[in-house]
Amino acid sequence: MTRRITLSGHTYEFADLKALLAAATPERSGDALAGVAAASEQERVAAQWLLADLPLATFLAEHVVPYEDDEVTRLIVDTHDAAAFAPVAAMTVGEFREYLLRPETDTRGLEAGLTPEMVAATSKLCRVQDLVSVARRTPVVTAFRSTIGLPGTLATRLQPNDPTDDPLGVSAAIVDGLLHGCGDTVIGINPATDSPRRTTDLLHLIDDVRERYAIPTQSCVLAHVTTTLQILERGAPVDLVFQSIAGTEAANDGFGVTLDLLREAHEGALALGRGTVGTQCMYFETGQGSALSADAHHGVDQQTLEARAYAVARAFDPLLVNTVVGFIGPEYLFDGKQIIRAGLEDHFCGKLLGLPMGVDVCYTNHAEADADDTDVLLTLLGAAGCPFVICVPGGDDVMLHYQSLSFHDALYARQTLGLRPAPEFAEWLARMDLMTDDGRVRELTADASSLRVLTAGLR
Amino acid sequence: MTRRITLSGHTYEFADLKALLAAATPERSGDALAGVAAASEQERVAAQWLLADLPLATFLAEHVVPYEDDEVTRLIVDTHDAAAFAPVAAMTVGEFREYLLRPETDTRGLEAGLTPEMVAATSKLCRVQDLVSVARRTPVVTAFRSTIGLPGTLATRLQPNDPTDDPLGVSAAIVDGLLHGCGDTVIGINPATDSPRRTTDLLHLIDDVRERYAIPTQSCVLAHVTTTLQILERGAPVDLVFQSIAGTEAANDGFGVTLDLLREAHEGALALGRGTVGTQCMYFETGQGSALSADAHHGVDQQTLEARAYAVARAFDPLLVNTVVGFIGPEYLFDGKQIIRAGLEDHFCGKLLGLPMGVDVCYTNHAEADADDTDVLLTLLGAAGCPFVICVPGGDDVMLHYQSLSFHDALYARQTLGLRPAPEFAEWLARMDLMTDDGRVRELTADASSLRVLTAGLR
Amino acid sequence: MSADPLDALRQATRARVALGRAGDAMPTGHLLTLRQAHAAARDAVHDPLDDEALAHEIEAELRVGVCRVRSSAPDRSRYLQRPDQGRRLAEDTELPRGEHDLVIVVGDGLSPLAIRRHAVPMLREVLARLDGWRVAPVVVATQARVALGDEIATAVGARSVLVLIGERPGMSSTDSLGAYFTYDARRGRRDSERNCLSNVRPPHGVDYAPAADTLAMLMAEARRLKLSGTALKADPALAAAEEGPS
Amino acid sequence: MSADPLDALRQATRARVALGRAGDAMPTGHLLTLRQAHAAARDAVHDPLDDEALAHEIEAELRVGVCRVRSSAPDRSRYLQRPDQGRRLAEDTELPRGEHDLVIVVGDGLSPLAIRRHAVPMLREVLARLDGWRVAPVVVATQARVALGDEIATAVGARSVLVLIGERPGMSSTDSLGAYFTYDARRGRRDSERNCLSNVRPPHGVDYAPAADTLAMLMAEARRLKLSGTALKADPALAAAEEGPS
Ligand code: B12
Ligand code: B12
Repeated sequence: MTRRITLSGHTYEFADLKALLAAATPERSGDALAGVAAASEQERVAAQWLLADLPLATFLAEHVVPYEDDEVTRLIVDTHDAAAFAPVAAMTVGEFREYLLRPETDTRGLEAGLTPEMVAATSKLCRVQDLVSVARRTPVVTAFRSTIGLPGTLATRLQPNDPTDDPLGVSAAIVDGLLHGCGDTVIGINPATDSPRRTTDLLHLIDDVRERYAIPTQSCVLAHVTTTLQILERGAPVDLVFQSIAGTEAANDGFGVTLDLLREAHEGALALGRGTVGTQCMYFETGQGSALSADAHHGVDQQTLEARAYAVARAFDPLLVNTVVGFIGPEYLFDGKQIIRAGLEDHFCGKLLGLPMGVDVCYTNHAEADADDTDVLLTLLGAAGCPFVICVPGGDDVMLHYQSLSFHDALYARQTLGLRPAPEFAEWLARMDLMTDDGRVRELTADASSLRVLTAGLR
Repeated sequence: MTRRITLSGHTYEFADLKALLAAATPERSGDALAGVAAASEQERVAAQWLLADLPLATFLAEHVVPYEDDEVTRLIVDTHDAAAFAPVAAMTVGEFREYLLRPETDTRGLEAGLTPEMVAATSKLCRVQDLVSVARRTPVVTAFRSTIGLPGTLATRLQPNDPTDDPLGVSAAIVDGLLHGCGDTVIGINPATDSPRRTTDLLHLIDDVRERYAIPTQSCVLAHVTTTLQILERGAPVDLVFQSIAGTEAANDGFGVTLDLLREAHEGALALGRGTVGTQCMYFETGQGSALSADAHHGVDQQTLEARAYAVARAFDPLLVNTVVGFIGPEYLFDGKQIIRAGLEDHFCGKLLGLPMGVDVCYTNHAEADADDTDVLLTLLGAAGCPFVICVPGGDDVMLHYQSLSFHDALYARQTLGLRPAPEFAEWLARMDLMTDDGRVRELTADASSLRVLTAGLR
Repeated sequence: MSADPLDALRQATRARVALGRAGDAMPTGHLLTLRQAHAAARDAVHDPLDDEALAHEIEAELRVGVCRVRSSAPDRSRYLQRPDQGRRLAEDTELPRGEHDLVIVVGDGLSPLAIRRHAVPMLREVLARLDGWRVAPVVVATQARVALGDEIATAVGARSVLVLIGERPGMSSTDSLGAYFTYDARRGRRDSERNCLSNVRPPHGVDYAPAADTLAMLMAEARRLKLSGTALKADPALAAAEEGPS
Repeated sequence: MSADPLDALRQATRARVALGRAGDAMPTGHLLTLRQAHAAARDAVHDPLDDEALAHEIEAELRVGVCRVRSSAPDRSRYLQRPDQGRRLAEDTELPRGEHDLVIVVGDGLSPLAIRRHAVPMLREVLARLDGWRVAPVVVATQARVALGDEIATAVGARSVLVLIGERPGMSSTDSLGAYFTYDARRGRRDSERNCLSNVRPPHGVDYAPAADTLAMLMAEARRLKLSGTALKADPALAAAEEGPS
């Protein structure tokens, strides 16, 4: 359906819903690459005006990717909960933004009534401050061996990657992270190879550390889901099943996954019952641009597609989801400004859809960004109540070749914004004498007992 | 003195201290315009390495603007307090950064030992997160009729500018601000003309409102200091003397001010004794680029010069100082990224020099910035413990033609970061039934008594 | 006064008061209105001045001679990033020299739109108040900054310069004109040696006639005191009185 | 193990562990080291590949035929912003066609430095393990993305393609080489239909010989199963065993 609006004497036309959504999106290199971005600032505002007046219910009737062609669309449509949607069913997108901003609004239970397209559309109207304040008021709590997402907490994935999966190198990075009070979200390694055997070895390595020191956290090796499924069936100590996912069936196909495959993996991991304080056992990564990269975007803007990936995630009741915003490169998010905004949008949309939405605050060396940008995004996410971020030693991932946060960064954010680690992990840190009573992670002297204890295991 | 360093086989040379400081500064269009910026990222890092190893004491011996030529340099050198400097006298700039970051460091009393060049140099090494966390731990508290800068507070200047100084227009903007819980820093008008008579009229206008409603705040008309002096002597109700200042004698000359003139004004205002909870009565505005704009920069980078303006400010024990970061235009701060970083640097340097350092979080329409950038800077400043920001109706200054914060923005920052207005003003808001017990400024219905009362005065 | 006190506020000013709230934030409509205004203000900066047409219009309407010059900033992007270039005349500039008390410069500045809308009517009012001044032909300048007037004054042989220039566009005021007067103008003059009158943009800003009145008053005082700048105030009475005792 | 447990940590890895702290922050020295590494990594992206010299070196050292091609991305800035162009051959590309089992493509990717350092020794190890494969001349490609290999395979008439490509530079690893194998390569292949081996960069990353071993194993399996991608795992034993029961 063509929509039209006249602003200052100029008429702007949008052929269909996806064209309107794309034009209403803040500037983004990936949308320009896909040829769907607004041609001018004025056209962008025109699209936003039309979008603001669009009833939320429109998204139930008009689909940006056809129902027949795409299992993600089918998932979204078929699982939509009309009863949960009822309280907002009569609102336009612009009204819905206002509703979310009102202090008396309680969004609990609303997630199931919202579709990715609705929240993506809303985020396009939002200023950065709206993305922060709404997300802050929408906590999502999940649990396995630690509890993630409680208000007032900021947890961290400890990412001890090594270019050759060397056990010693990985162990050193794990110890370094623990000494910095990090690792409460998950100790999660990206394996350098896709070998099932190596993946199993790495899982045992993390599991041993975790058991030895009784650390209330979970382990994960972020191999392809097919690899994890294989080794899970052979008895490897799989806490969480990881997979990268995207917002269209075709893009997921490019990642080598289907909803059925994910369902199988979810059931497999659930059956192991390894959680203590909770049973959520899926971990997903997403990121704007992956569908376009796989030429599987159907002419839809990357931010809307990203939100659709969250529909995939929430179907499997995940413990963790994070966007790796800024991970791929400048062709999708050109500079710090685009990365910062995208990170906040992703967090906002994920939360509204009921996900435990963390962010890998990061950039690559071919993008126009630097550590000041990650400081900015981290601080904003802390204010926005982001459940967790990802940390690597010194912020330098020596295997994936990009800059994420350092353990120091997490300490900064916790200290500046008065945030604490996940409660079980905070207790553990206190027990290990790594954290003071006022929540500060100690700077260790060479003879600190915790340091001796934790480094003792280094083979 | 020429300083040299070799990095990855390439030797970088800096002819003198000001060249080194300029090259060590993060990217900034104004330094490129002045021809003093680093030629490459590698050269910038090289300069930072040298700067990190420079003893702080160097800045007492080598001056970026000659002592003989410049009264600001003389002020800095002659008022330096060696006893206050003693605890850090042996440190290099890099060590001083680390010192500031340590939780056990107490900087009280240190200000008088620091020079602008020392803190500017330190800020150049800092990441955004350092600028935030150090400033946060360095509160500066001042008072006149309200107390500004207490930890946990965020105050606001209410800026009710009107293109014709129309009393009705100004009054409407004042009422609008008060209804939004803003105005605790000062109700401060930029007068459209430089007429002493008009300035006096405006002062009476604000004073009347303030007295009628017993608002614990101060009034100011930001005319040129010579105009304020004239009318002060004639008995106008001058609470604060305002003036724009810069970091060199020549630039101040371009502004039509000297230290003597400011001294005269300070004494004049002090003598009026109009304060209730304090006696501080000077208000200064600064901003990176003003010296270069007046061709009065002596080859020094704009951020160092900006810090030197703070030496001028602190000589007059001000109630308020704020940088109007982003106010002038893209020739000095090109885009949102440069504006954000500059705002944080200015706040950091001002605080370390002992100033009640607020920020006009703003941008012009010829710069590459938008409301997302001001949201970002505002949030970071809130986390950094910034004492106050400036607000205008809808964020749109209809006389100065630029975008500052809206009253809404201040509410966002206070709510999201758990900050309150100045205590005296908070009490007043409660008394007027404008603020709830949990610190939220009420949304008013048309028949709210406070609304009726405050709008009653609109002629 | 309106029954709704918020309406009273709105009627009292063109500033964006009484916008209402959604929680602490701005309602969606106002948010978008501001975005639209931002886009328009940005466009106003870049929209070029047709200086030839303007020169013809001034000649035809006001019956005065007009010259055209450019600053040394070659294009808009350079103009924005190199204010120093906007303060210097282009190298090949030729202007007729004479002996004048005043030259009036009309410069695009940051808002060519302001000049298109207000330069001619403002000039009309100003020229009507210049009895006794030897006025050089009007100079229309593009990619101009205020200080370009100093070089122009020297080039045409005028003692003083009045620059009418487009102020940076705001969200509610994309067409505001500023007037800067400098006595004894020459390269190197500081801003403290000028006087300024801003926000000329009827119907919402200052009207032409009162603006011209103030300028005429300032300029007369400047001639008497042989200076302009911070020592010259817009209320001559008060300023003069001040002079006595001090 | 060292007396200082922090030294033990540092010796265990090239990752940036045990940096120490200033409060919660990084000490100044490490901060600057990271900034310097960032500047170097950025340079590594832009530093061009001398493809002619490389082609000569491959011919001379390894005694194999070499062709050179460019993608349709005309320059580095376009390459970075238009990955689609990096996946298509330049319009005028001509390549000798034959009947081959495999073509090996050496592409600059995001780190020309990786190719300069590791392409020749890695090729040597790989070629030594290709008994029984009909291998086309090596193709050196500039402004290349992984998927460019698919078009090249079709153009030279090869069933499969092995792309050796410069991975994006990291702060500690500006010269890392990745290898991507695609069975039955042709335009439109998805990444799930390829296999990857990354971080080839002795002495700190994977060494040439073990990398070549893994690739040879994968490629042999791919030929047996007539596929590559997620269904093919780097442990053939396990993968094969898996096939039985399921
Ligand atoms: C960027 C990247 C991605 C991006 C790719 C999108 C893009 N447009 O670039 C995203 C985030 C989508 C991604 C996803 C995945 N990746 Co990846 N990725 C990388 C990374 C960091 C850099 C690649 C690079 O520099 N390429 C060079 C440039 C010049 O080539 P390009 O043509 O621009 O990029 C293409 C390839 O990189 C390819 N690609 C990216 N990842 C993978 C993974 C596999 C198995 C294959 C075959 C291809 C592939 O996709 C790009 C677009 O076509 C590498 C790490 C490294 N050090 O190289 C890991 C890496 C290649 N990825 C890896 C993995 C495991 C995955 C996933 C399978 C994770 C998962 N469990 O879902 C998914 C799915 C990949 C797929 N089948 O499509 C592993 C591969 C391990 C192995 N030996 O098989 C690596 C080595 C990292 C790691 N150790 O975890 N990845
Ligand atoms: C930008 C600006 C500044 C900048 C100028 C630096 C720069 N590089 O642009 C800064 C922040 C330094 C500044 C300072 C001051 N400004 Co001022 N400024 C403006 C503003 C917002 C825009 C000007 C503009 O668009 N110019 C057009 C462009 C194309 O010209 P330009 O050559 O690039 O800019 C030059 C002039 O703008 C000039 N300038 C700027 N302010 C002033 C003030 C006076 C009195 C004079 C003579 C010249 C002058 O400086 C610029 C560089 O040479 C105007 C408001 C408006 N609506 O116009 C107020 C405005 C002109 N300033 C004003 C004032 C009062 C001041 C101060 C005197 C404040 C103080 N108490 O110290 C100081 C000192 C000025 C001086 N004597 O040097 C008043 C003038 C009132 C009047 N009728 O006299 C205005 C109208 C705003 C206001 N109502 O408060 N200002």
